[in-house]
Amino acid sequence: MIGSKLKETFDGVVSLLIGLKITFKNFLKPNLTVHYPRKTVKPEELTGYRGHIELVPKPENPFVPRCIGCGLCRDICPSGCIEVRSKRIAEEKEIHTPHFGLQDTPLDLTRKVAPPQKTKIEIVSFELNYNYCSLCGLCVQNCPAGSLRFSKDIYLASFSSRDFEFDLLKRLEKQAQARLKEEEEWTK
Amino acid sequence: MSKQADSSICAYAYCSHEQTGYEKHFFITPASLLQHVQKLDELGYFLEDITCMQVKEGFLLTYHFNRWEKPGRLALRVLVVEEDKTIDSISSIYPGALWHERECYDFFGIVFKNHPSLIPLLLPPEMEERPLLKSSEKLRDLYELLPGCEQVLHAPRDEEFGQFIKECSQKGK
Amino acid sequence: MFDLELGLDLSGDFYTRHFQPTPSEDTLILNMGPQHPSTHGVLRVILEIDGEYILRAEPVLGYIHRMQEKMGEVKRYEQYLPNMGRVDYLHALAWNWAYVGAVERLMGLEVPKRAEYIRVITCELNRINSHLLWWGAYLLDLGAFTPIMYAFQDREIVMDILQRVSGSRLTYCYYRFGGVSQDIDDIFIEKTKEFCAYLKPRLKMYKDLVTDNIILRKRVEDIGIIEEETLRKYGATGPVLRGSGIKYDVRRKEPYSVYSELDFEIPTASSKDALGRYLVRMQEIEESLKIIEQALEKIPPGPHISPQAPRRPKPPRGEVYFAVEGARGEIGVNLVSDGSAYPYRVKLRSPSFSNLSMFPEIAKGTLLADAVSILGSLDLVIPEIDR
Amino acid sequence: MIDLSTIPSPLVQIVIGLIGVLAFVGLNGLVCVYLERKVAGHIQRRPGPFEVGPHGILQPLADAVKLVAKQMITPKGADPILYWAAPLISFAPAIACFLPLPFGPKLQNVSINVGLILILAFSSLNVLALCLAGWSSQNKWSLLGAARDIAQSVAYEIPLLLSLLPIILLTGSLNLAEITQTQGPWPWQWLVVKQPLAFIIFFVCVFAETNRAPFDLPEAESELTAGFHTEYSGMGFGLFFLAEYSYMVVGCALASILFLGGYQGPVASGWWWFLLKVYALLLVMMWVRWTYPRVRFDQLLNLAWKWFIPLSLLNILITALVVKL
Repeated sequence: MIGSKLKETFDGVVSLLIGLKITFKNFLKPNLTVHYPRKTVKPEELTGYRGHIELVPKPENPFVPRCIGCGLCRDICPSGCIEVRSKRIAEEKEIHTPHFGLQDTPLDLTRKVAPPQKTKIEIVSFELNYNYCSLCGLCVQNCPAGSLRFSKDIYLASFSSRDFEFDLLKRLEKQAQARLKEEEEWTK
Repeated sequence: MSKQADSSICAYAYCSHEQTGYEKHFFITPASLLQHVQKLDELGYFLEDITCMQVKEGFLLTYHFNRWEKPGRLALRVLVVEEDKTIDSISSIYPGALWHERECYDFFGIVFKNHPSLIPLLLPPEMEERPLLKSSEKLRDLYELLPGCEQVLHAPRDEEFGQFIKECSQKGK
Repeated sequence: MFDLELGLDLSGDFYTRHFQPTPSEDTLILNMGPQHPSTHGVLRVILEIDGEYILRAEPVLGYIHRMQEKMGEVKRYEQYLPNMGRVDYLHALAWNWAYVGAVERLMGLEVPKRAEYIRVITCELNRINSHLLWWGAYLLDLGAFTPIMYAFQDREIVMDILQRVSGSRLTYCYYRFGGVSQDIDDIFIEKTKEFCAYLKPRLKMYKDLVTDNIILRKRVEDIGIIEEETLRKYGATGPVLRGSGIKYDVRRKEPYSVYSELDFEIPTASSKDALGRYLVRMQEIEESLKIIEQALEKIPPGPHISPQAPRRPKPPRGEVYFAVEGARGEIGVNLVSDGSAYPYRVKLRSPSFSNLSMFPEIAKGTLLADAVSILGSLDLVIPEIDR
Repeated sequence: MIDLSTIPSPLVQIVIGLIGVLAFVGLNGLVCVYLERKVAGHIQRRPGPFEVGPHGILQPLADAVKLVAKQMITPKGADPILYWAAPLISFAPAIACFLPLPFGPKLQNVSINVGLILILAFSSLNVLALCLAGWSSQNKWSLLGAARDIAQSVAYEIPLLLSLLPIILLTGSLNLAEITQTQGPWPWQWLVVKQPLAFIIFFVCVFAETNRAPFDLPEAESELTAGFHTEYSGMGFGLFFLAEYSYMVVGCALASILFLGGYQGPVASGWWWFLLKVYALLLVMMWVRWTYPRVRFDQLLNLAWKWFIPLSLLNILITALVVKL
């Protein structure tokens, strides 16, 4: 009885000393903290990271998004934080003037001669209210045109919620300008 | 494995676990609830949860039971009519039901008789409205929601359950 | 604030008034929470204590109730997905799985093998994460400050791995109807293998530092003994149940996905006390590692999402129940569909809810310090209880 | 360092000494806060305070400024006199405890024959302060903390005293300077070699007396939120904090004087050896705090009554026999 009690006590003391040994070893090991403003996470560690969404430009024109204005992202968004507005604009096509022999006829033939008007969609605005976004990625996954992707803005902070209402078209424009500038510098 | 929900999948008492997650489910009368739960308790079932659903006919309370040893999720369904939203509390048999019943009371306003403290659990005590009640245009028929259960709705068959219990007790003990 | 005529104590709020003390002079009503450091978040327990002995305990819930079930009814099936990561933020993927699985079962949607394996791997990684956090937080309850930092050190690796495929670090929204949102790559596999190799010596270190520590042993041994009958009456599941020696695990009893193809044990402990639950969780981490290693070996090539996966599911009418084994116990999603794009009723069965409902019974007659230990050993996530 | 004994008038000597002690206590508080946070940080593999000053060296100063600037709130229903007297009662005796401590061969405020008794008597006053703080706060958690503290302090005062008796038997003196003198400069000449058990018991009791983890039950934040000082804000809390660190230093100083040869050390004896030993022991206390879980209340009392008191009695008996024979 006393023997087992003593053994238990002895084992207990040993376990306490082992604990001290482990914490001491850890004490000597280097820190793991990333000192944020001075050090940041390496970009390759951000693979797959989902920041807020941004628009993907067309390959030929970095100022124009691939977006076709279908509004699927807006519909599928669980938080309703995407707002897309687009308008159809007629593409200006030159009107074929009728044959000079017919010009004097009273009938208005211009309409008949002109080919059917082609329209294209222009995105008027593409706004994201990041305050409500839950980063589920449904919009990116479901975009039929592949016009959405996740940004890698990991260090996003502000004092005002207004700063998180993004105009993604403007953002695209800025990115395109930055890219052009970079290319220019590179060519120099 | 095409599992389209036609009328064959939910044949009354025995339904496929693959397709619905239940081994069996029974419609019983509110009056016989306590004695049936008592029998399940004797058979060693544990209470998974109690859920409620508003349908045109009233409120469908579903008691999910399961067993540790053998798989066998069992659903006891009781229909409570709109006019009389009361039912016996099973907390005397399964004290775990205390909170589930309070939750149903919170969300649907169903009153459980003989519940020791039927006070709001999750919602603030001063809240009057019952959030999970549906407006009449959104309500569906029970037939629509649980296809294949037509024949039992109007006449819950307690004897079927009794048969099952008898089988179980013969097999088990 | 004492009504002399009625003899009632009118101080306090609705719940304190409902919790009338027994007419005795020596007891004290103590509000533990909702901002108490060891109720983890926003649980409130009203205690009636005599000295430091607890005579009665009554948990008060609802402080972060978000009406998840109502949200399920007003959102379309796919729109409800991100909510699932926020029910239990510690084992978000299990809830993802429970909901996605319920919809798949309702629609009869086949999931590609590769997707199933990815789900197993990521879900088990998430389980390890959850158990590690529990471990750290539990020791914080017991007054040891350092282990939680070591646990976070390991959690960080898992979060990096999961971020790689799912994009987020805590509230994952990774599973989709019919698969997962993104395929895993070689770096993921490599990192996961590295992590498995890394965690094993760490677990040994944890054992030396904490599990064998005599102070911890004395704090958890024979504390909060839960009998089988209590567990059954309250419907407890998960490590709480297995800590009392009952071998019930949804992964084995009601196999879903590819768990039936994998070889792993269901750890149980016969001691029924807090130590039992502690040891079960520590062993479960090892079992999860085993599962991950096997799954990484067995993972077949193929699509990560079923080609038939609907963008906007409209499941046929009917009702399903889908259960998965979360870190805290059996997670159940009970879906009723009326054939439209919106669920008719979503019922979330959260394991912590049932586990916590046992607390008044177990805490009776224990010391305040032991109640903290018991509360911690139940591994509660309050958002999951309140939903 | 000045040689205090050259100052003629004892009154002037005490005044200068008091100022010195106050400065030391204040400075020690800052150093200890910094050390504690750094030790905790490095054990947990993080840097600890880092932003204020180089390697966060000014962080304790910033903390002190914050504490001084904070509003002092008296909770509703609390007894204001007792409530604000408690931190003072806790802090004042801590300073008195420093007076008889021999920091160096000539560096001692008051050389009295009952120095040891004086320190033990003054340090016991802390219980009263904590009890008052807990009682007067009108907070249930504080009350529980106070109740725990009284039981704990009463229990651990006994083995603390008993473990010192063998030292007195061996040296035949209560004067701390004399006790230091009886030990030599080398480690094998220190009393810890003759009395290892007494040293261990004493050191553990210091943990309990100063409410340090793993015996920090009166403030146990995961159980009692913050125990007896739940309601204190600003300098009220700051004084408790300073007092805790001062008592830690007193405890460690006693341990190093009685068991580790005080200011005597190899090569060159002097106050630096004393401080070195004291801070080494302090670091051990911090190290222990960040390693172990907290013990439970009844276990703590069991440890005192069932283990330490019998063991220290046994130790006295053996020592007495050895001394007599």
